[in-house]
Amino acid sequence: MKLFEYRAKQLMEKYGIPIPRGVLAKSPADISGAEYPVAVKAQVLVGGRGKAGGIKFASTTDEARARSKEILSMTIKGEKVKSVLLEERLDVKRELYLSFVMDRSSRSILMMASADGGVEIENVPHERISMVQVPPFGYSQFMGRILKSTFGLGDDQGKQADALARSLYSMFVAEDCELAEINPLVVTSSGKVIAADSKITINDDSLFRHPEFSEDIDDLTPLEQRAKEEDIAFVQLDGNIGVIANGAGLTMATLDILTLNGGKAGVFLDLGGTDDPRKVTKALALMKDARPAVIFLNIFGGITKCDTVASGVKDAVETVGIDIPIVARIRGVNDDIAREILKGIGIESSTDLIEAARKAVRAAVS
Amino acid sequence: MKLFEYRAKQLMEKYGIPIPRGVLAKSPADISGAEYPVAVKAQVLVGGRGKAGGIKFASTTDEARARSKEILSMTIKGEKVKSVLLEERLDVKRELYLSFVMDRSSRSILMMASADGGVEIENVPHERISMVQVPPFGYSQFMGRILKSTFGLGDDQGKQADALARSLYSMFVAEDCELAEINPLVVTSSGKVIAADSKITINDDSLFRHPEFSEDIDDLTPLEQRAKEEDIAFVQLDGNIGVIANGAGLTMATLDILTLNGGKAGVFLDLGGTDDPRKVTKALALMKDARPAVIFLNIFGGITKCDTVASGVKDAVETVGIDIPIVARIRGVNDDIAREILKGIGIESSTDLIEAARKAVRAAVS
Amino acid sequence: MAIMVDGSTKVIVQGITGHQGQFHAKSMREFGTKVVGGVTPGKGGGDVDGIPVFDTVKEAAEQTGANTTCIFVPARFARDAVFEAVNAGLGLVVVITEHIPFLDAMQFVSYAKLKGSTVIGPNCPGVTSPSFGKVGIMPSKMFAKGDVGVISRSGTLTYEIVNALSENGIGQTTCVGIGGDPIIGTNFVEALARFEEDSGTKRIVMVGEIGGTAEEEAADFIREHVTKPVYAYIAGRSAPPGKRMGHAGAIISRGRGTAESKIKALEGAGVSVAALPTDIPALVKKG
Amino acid sequence: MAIMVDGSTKVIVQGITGHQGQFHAKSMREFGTKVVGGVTPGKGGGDVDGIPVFDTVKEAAEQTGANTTCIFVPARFARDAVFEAVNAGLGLVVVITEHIPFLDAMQFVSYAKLKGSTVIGPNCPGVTSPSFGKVGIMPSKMFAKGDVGVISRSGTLTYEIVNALSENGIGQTTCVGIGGDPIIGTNFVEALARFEEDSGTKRIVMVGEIGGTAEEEAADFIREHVTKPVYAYIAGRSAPPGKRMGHAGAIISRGRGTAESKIKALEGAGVSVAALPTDIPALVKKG
Repeated sequence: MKLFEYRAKQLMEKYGIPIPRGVLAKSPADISGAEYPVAVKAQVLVGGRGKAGGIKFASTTDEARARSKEILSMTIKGEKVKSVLLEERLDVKRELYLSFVMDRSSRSILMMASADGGVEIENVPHERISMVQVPPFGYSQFMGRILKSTFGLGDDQGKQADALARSLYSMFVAEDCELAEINPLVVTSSGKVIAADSKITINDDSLFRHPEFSEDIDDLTPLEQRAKEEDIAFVQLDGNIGVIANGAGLTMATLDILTLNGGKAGVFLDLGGTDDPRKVTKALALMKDARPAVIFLNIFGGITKCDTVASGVKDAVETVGIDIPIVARIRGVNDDIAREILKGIGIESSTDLIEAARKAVRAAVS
Repeated sequence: MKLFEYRAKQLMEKYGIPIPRGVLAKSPADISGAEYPVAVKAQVLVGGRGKAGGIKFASTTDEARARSKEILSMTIKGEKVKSVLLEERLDVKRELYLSFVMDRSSRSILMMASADGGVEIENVPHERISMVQVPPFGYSQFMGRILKSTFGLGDDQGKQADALARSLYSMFVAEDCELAEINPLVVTSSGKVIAADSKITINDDSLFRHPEFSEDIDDLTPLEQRAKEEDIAFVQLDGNIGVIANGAGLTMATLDILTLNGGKAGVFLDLGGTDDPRKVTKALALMKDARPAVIFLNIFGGITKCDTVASGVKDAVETVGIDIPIVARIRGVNDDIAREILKGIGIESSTDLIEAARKAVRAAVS
Repeated sequence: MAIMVDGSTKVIVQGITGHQGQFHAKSMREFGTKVVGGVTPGKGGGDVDGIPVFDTVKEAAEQTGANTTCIFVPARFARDAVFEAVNAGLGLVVVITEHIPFLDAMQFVSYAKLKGSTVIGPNCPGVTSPSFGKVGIMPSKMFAKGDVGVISRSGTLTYEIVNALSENGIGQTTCVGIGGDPIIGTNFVEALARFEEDSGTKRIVMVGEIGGTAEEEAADFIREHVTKPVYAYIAGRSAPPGKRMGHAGAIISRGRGTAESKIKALEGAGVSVAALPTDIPALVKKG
Repeated sequence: MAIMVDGSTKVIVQGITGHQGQFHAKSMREFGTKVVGGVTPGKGGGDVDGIPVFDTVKEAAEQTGANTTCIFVPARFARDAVFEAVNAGLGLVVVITEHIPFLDAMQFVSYAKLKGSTVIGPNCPGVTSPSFGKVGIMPSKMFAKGDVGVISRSGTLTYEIVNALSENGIGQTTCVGIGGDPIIGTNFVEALARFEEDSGTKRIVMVGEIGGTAEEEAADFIREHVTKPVYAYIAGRSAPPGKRMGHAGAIISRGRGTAESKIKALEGAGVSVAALPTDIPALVKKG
């Protein structure tokens, strides 16, 4: 889960990382305590808020109140701004980049550092980024030396950067981060090294170790949030076909097949492996609320038996009341029983994936 | 360095390991605060104190004072008893064995556990000992399950053993131990798991991280202690030939050659790799105080140049005054210069190792 | 022959007394796998369907000669379970459990590598060699003996494809479900290397998906080291960036991990990439 | 040929601006070794006798193409120095430094193994291949080119023996000083395996000493895997138990690690064991 900037900074502060002094405000009335001149920053989880006008500056309380009001009324890339962070404006001498990130290829934590901060790291030339795989025994002194050299810092600021990186790494591990990014990492005119902007993503699978994040809100739609609570993999998309399949790969492949046949999925819903018809019923209830034009049910029965799914669908139709047409493709373990159950509630099912996909696409455009 | 039992127990207590209540006494007058019945235990670094009469029991203060007096006047295997530990007598139900030890073969820390405690682990049949290489990431829960199963404990005592082992491991790593042994690990009649006897050896090379041990005394002779302070590898042995060589392997080999030729070394002194004649001078001063019948100097010059050694010897003869005959074998870098220097102070040197060794043996018996 | 699971494979099931463990232990045995024991702390001395249960993997391994484990324990205990298996010297560790924190996975993958054990997964369906047995949860019925090696990040999609292969008379040496998590013990490259070495495997099918660069790395490896024909399908062409598509690892982030990039890399390495999963049998037949 | 150090070896020296580092960098270069750089934090941009100095191993490796390092940094910084070298991808890491805490050594040996780097030492004189170069502190003059591989726990004793071999016309492919500490990166078994594989090496001399069971493990390995004749000398027959004989690893503890046990094991594996170090050349000549 992504954290808002102010939450990320609270966490960093807890680990001793220097951050700008700031005040969080949910309304223009809340801004007391801010230090002037101040930066008013929209608290959103989408990227690119700066370009979208989500960061403004103010020298007085009146100005700050006005800017806060403006930003609090914005919606950035579909995300409503619910709070602003008012932070002291730093006297910036240099902007650097520092992050720790889970690295799939090397199966280790990667430290990334660049003297080119303040721009998106994707836009920094590869040879200008130092990448260091953190040894499994943790942060080691040599990493600080690499930082000092990458950033081109003197002894004092090199030490600050080293201490900051060590703390950031400690936080990354202790809080089960997937990403902990400081961009820009600022060197001020007075020689302080400060985390001016902060991005943190917490590993969802670790949340059992971090109940304190349960109150944080991820960048999920309300339906996605509901699905998460019910342990269903559910993603809202742009199209109008609601796809239910079992297994992430099969669900993705179903999306692709629909696309190849001229359709477009509006919901990705992976049932996973389940032997509980109630989970299927819940999935259909979610799907109903997502309002696709048609539901495409694609089941290859194995661990999840076809008749279990059919029973869940039947229950949903009978108790939840599914008012959206369902196209079904059923194969695998107990597919004959499943087809009978579905037939009983008026759903014809196919065994052929392409044929069924085409039928769903036709139903969606009609 | 080996720690006295009471020191080992202080350390264990610091890490939350249950130990018997006890009082350290350096004289029979110091025993107030002891809990009765009490065990009076000689604090020595040599093994086998129990068989030597170094552990006695008492039920009253008078008895304890008498037993303490007896033990404090003992010398066990050459080691004078300087203090006794008066410990509550545990109501022992079972005696177990638990240790962590540096394992050279597997290059890891080894956990050793056995249900057969109270005897030396060398005497326990191999198949009765559970050995677990601790993963590099540290103590993990499964090790507690192995302990429970090895010890044959129920849930409550299994949990105590697990917590105790976890603490012992933490101590092992944090204090740079080479050995941390609890034998016996006692289960009392009331169901408590307690470290009844404790042995700890601290890794000498780690002492720069643990200045607090600088006041502890190792099981070294006074001369060995002095050598340690001067960073010279020096071991006192039973014979009468004082061997000085450069390099541990060569010094050991020199001992072996003397033995094969009928002699016996009284001192092992390894100069190591040095380019400082003063270190050689200090080594000879030490050797003088060790009083061997003859000094056998065996140098194969490389990093340590032969002339450097010869200069140090010359300086020792002239300033310290070495009143013990020196037999020298000199080969390698600058051996010609070295032989000249030694000749100048009346020491004839050979290039042949065996010939020189025989000469030293003859000098020692004469 | 086969890779990872063969005639010498002797399996224990960690978490055998749980619902899933019990069900799949039986299913593995029915498939012909030598399931020699199970482990559930506190349940040692009992049995599950005649399979002896032990308190620790150490005891199970010592007393049964097991060399392989299949792990069903809950995510929060998984790291310890893998540590225990690797510590006991088991050479193949199949981790079915999903939702394991990636830092835990990193640690047990490192430990396994250090000790020379192979980890499959986590969040995977396991390994099946139709001629020898299965370790994991793949449905038993869809396999046929043959000369195709299958490697897949996806479970059900693999079943779909393997089923189609078998129906088309194309059997398998071994099917390896490497798992859908970002941090996995055995990746495409490592599985490809095993199939390349295996004399019984003549052709390789790989099923990839969006997220990460494992398929791109596989393409590089294929170009350099794989002489056998490789066929691929990549799921997720129509997935949007920034969204996790069911698998923890299936996410296009920071412009990396798109299906296009993977397909391009594989095709560049001479791999035949199917547009639809159902096209795989025809591609393989065409050769 | 040779093992570990050959024509492709390019060395950096960590701690090059120190007294020892500077001296031995020069000595290595004079021996014909390609010494391409040195590392001392804070001294980057300078040079030592014309050898460029870098602030980090990463920079040194990237800019010089180094694949080997020789470490002279003080004991308390050694773990980090090895981590840095392994992290930078150097394949051979020779650790001269002595008195390194064994827990530090355990960690860097594990890390190197995980990343596929070979560590020699700590507390060792290094590796010399007379035909190619030397990495470490062995005196240059005593070597001769030939077909004997030498493995030794001891420094000076090795010089004594190698010198005697050379004087008797018996040259060496490579001499490996594996170090006198209890925890070392490369042990007898690992070095024996390399010499067994090396076509240039026809005979192997091993110099052991009291402490640990590395020689006993070597004996088992020789019996099973080594086809070339092996000659050995074991120092410390006359050492008493419980005393560290100069090397941290040279101690008979708890009845284990005696010279007798080692000699018996080696003789049992068909190794000719010399009574005196000076007997080695005659033994090797006899064949």
